[in-house]
Amino acid sequence: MIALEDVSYGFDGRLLFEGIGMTLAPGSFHFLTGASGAGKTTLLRLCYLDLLPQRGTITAFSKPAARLGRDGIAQLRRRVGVVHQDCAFLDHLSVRDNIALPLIAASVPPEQHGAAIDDLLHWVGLTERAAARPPELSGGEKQRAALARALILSPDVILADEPTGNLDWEMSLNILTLLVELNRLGKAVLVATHDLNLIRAAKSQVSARVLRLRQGQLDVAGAGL
Amino acid sequence: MIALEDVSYGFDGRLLFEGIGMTLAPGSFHFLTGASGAGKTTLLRLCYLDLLPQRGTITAFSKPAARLGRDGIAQLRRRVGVVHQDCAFLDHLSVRDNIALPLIAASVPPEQHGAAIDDLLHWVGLTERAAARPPELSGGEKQRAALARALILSPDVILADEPTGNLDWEMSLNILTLLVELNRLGKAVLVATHDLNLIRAAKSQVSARVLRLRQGQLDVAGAGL
Amino acid sequence: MSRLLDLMRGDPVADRVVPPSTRSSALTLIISAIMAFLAVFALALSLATLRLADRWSSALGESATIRLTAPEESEEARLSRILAILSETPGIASFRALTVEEEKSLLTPWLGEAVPLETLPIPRLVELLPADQDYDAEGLRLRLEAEVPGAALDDHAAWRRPLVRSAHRLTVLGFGALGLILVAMAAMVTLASTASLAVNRPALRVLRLVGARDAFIARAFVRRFTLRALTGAALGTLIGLAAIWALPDMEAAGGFLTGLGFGGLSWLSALLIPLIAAIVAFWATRAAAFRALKEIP
Amino acid sequence: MSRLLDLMRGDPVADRVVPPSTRSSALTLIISAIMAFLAVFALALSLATLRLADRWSSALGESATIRLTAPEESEEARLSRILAILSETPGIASFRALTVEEEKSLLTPWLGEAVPLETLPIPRLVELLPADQDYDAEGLRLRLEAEVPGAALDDHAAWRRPLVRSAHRLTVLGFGALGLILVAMAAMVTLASTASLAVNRPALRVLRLVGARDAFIARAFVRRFTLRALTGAALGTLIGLAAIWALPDMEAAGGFLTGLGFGGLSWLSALLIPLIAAIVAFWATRAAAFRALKEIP
Ligand SMILES: Nc1ncnc2c1ncn2[C@@H]1O[C@H](COP(=O)(O)OP(=O)(O)OP(=O)(O)O)[C@@H](O)[C@H]1O
Ligand SMILES: Nc1ncnc2c1ncn2[C@@H]1O[C@H](COP(=O)(O)OP(=O)(O)OP(=O)(O)O)[C@@H](O)[C@H]1O
Ligand SMILES: [Mg+2]
Ligand SMILES: [Mg+2]
Repeated sequence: MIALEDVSYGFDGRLLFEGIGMTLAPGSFHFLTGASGAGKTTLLRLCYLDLLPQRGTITAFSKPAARLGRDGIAQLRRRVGVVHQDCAFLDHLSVRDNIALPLIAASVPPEQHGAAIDDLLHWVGLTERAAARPPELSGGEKQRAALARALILSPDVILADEPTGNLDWEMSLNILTLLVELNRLGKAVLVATHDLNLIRAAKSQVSARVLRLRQGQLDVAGAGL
Repeated sequence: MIALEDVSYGFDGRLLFEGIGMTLAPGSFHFLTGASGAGKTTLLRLCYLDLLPQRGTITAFSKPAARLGRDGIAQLRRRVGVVHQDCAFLDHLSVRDNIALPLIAASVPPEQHGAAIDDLLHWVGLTERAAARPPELSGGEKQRAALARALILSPDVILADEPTGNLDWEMSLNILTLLVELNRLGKAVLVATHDLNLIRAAKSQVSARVLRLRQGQLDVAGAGL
Repeated sequence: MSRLLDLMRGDPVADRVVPPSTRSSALTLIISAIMAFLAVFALALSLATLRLADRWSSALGESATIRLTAPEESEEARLSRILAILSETPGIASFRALTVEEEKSLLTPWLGEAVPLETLPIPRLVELLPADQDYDAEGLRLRLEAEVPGAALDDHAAWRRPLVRSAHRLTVLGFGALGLILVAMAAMVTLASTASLAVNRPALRVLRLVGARDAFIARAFVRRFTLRALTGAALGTLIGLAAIWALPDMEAAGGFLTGLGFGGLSWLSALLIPLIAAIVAFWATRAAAFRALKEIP
Repeated sequence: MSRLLDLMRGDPVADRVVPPSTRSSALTLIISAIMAFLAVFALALSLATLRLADRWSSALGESATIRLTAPEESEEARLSRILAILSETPGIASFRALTVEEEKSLLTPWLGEAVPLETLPIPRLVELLPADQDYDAEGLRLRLEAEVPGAALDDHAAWRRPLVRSAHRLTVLGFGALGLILVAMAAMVTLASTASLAVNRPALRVLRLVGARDAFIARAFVRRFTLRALTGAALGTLIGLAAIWALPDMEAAGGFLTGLGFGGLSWLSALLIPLIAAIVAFWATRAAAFRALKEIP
């Protein structure tokens, strides 16, 4: 549903990657690895059009990204759920309202919010903290809230940037199970992570492809992992 | 050098832990584990007096914390290096200046900054990114910069909150080696982490005690880990 | 305007996405209030000087007198010649020869009742009132001297005219100050709302990231700031009106200088101030919001 | 003041910890500039009306006249009685009997040169100038009527006095506006710097976490804001002075109304405006900084 073709990107003239291609098809499950600073977050930002490629083309839901206006990008983001590495929230709203934010932005009437939020809060174990403000959350709770927000509009594509960086192993496996389940429903999932154990655990549940960013290239990591 | 005695703390009346004790002696190495939301960050904040205990006493460098004024707390923090989980920086300063911030705050003349900063930048692998602003750093680069800032005043106590949450395994081991080396110099080190592999790796290098926060209590995790 | 009214209705759900009352958005309210307060005073001052000028110009009049002395020729003939000249002179509203009784009443303050004016060769006087457009006093004086022996123009209103002119100039200054204050208010409200938007940049980014469209985000902010400017300016205007109303009544005490109060219904014009503030805030915040959003992908 | 000067010197390293020119600290500069600009105008207006009042009161004078008519008793005796009464009346600065020549010149506008005043029984006139404290005109009138037959007080300056009083009242209003503007400036500078501190709260927190003492942090912020308010107000004052200097010279045109310009060295008083702004900003930011820091552990 999102395809990168021959894409190059770099900050301040320093090219991070050159001529890479990637396709997130429905039902596909990808892991993205690479050293710290390799460009994982940057690649994800290209996928949800937070950055536009300096060369190459990105196609999102069969439309060329360059031809989407600002409103087109907003529409696109409602179909792509993103767990950001830095988990930015609106600090004046409760956790519950922050999770509902995509619904509010998409002008879904408040009457239709209820059930989906409660389910998600339960899934990520934040039912008790639903009334807290984001600055009062622990690091791991923030990540889980960010995941819930990414899933609230049941998007077709799920991009997660280090979703388990601050979570213990048990919680990480829970999250992974949730993502695998969504993937089985036909959603495309891309998880950027440096946690090789998580990737190994996933391989037993789903046929995931592992992409590795190295020296500006995107390689498929062999079975050796 | 920092000792907690019979300390209780909780937010909004919800007690997180009750009557716990802990001593960070010179040359000691502690790991702090616990589920997400157990109170690891909160315990660390108590250690550098960002929070004051609701019951019990904290002694820092042989002085009762309750009797330190605001300036006393500032002085204390120059002897305690903290890697915060959320890595807050001054966004208008370069990475290099952010790492030098404790020196500036302690009114160390700029002429004496040079060598220590360069060494640390090299150690954490940020020499190339020294001129960048913090918002331009990747997640892992931020964590490494935060570590460098915590170490710049060569503090007697080092508190690190998930210092490897966004780092790949190789980089994590590098950081661990650095912390172990500092510990050998007699500094007290406390690392909050959920990464059991890291703890296992450390055990081969140093005799570390593993503390676990569970159900409001601080237990010493057995050798079973 | 209809857009403004539409805005006031608002959408309670969308509204919540804007962080409540940050310090710099409270600033918008305070600035609007203070500037509106000052504007009310400037307006009152301008209106007062305007009334003052009117009153002075009507109270003091602008009449001039022509004096006819030294009986060389028949007095009546010369008098009719003067009247003929006056009727030809442009810029004179009316003129007439004073009767002996009128002249006597004019002289009484100087001479007292006892002097037998009838027996004196007192000069005849012709009073003239210039029209709005001043007549050429110097030209008239020369012509009279040339054509009517013994006739002298006494332009004794001349010293009063600058007074009225001064009052008019004060009015212009007052309205100028009012304009300055309104412009300053516009500038500061614009800056305060821009500052508040800059502060809320992270919030704007979060909203963009969850798929909110620009119009949605802008509307919430614009509504907040327009309401704040309107509230502030309305508050300032009300306090200003109350303060003026509470001032000791100068009219009674002064007599000549009209009080600072608004005459009649002119206080209604003060109600324009909050409206102007709201319109300024609306457009300023709208422009600032779209500008801020354009920098966020 | 010495603390203020100390501050100006500053510490280039410590200064860098304050985020540069955020929008709301730029606001401090703009607000100071605009309010200083308005203050200069209010000051100029106040000084102008003050001079106006002086000029009116001296130009129009405040003299009154006592007229002595109807020779019942010897004129000289009655005249000396009037002078005696006047010397007893409080609130009169000076008085003298007019000579016949002076009376003649007063009457000329009315009667022309031809009337042989010497032959007429014209009344004697005594001119009196009241002191600053007005005398009791009504009391004097009654006393004269009772004690000196044929003497009448003509308080012909009475209608002018309210004019002068009006000018004085305008001056009071002008200085009142000036005060209001300065208070408003203080309020807005305080709010803007408080807002800026609130915005920079995360930066304050980072500084506290790395072991900076409160005084260190506060100094950097206070210096930034004091300089900003001083610069803004100085800029506004200069622009204001320039604008007034550039105004068409009304003095030449108007005559009666003095121009808006500062007379002589009075423009130096405008230099107080930036100083006041700086002092206000210093204390406001200092208080706000320590208040903000107290909330950060
Ligand atoms: N806005 C920016 N301006 C300049 N350089 C940037 C910017 N954002 C990221 N970079 C740089 O680009 C490189 C890649 O950053 P990116 O965040 O994509 O890394 P990453 O693979 O996600 O690393 P990590 O695992 O540490 O999160 C880093 O060196 C980073 O410093
Ligand atoms: N300022 C606060 N106000 C209210 N509750 C808070 C506040 N800070 C933390 N909490 C709550 O206290 C609990 C412990 O938080 P803490 O950050 O110490 O957890 P943690 O052990 O560090 O977790 P993690 O591993 O996810 O970082 C959490 O449930 C959190 O929501
Ligand atoms: Mg990243
Ligand atoms: Mg934590």
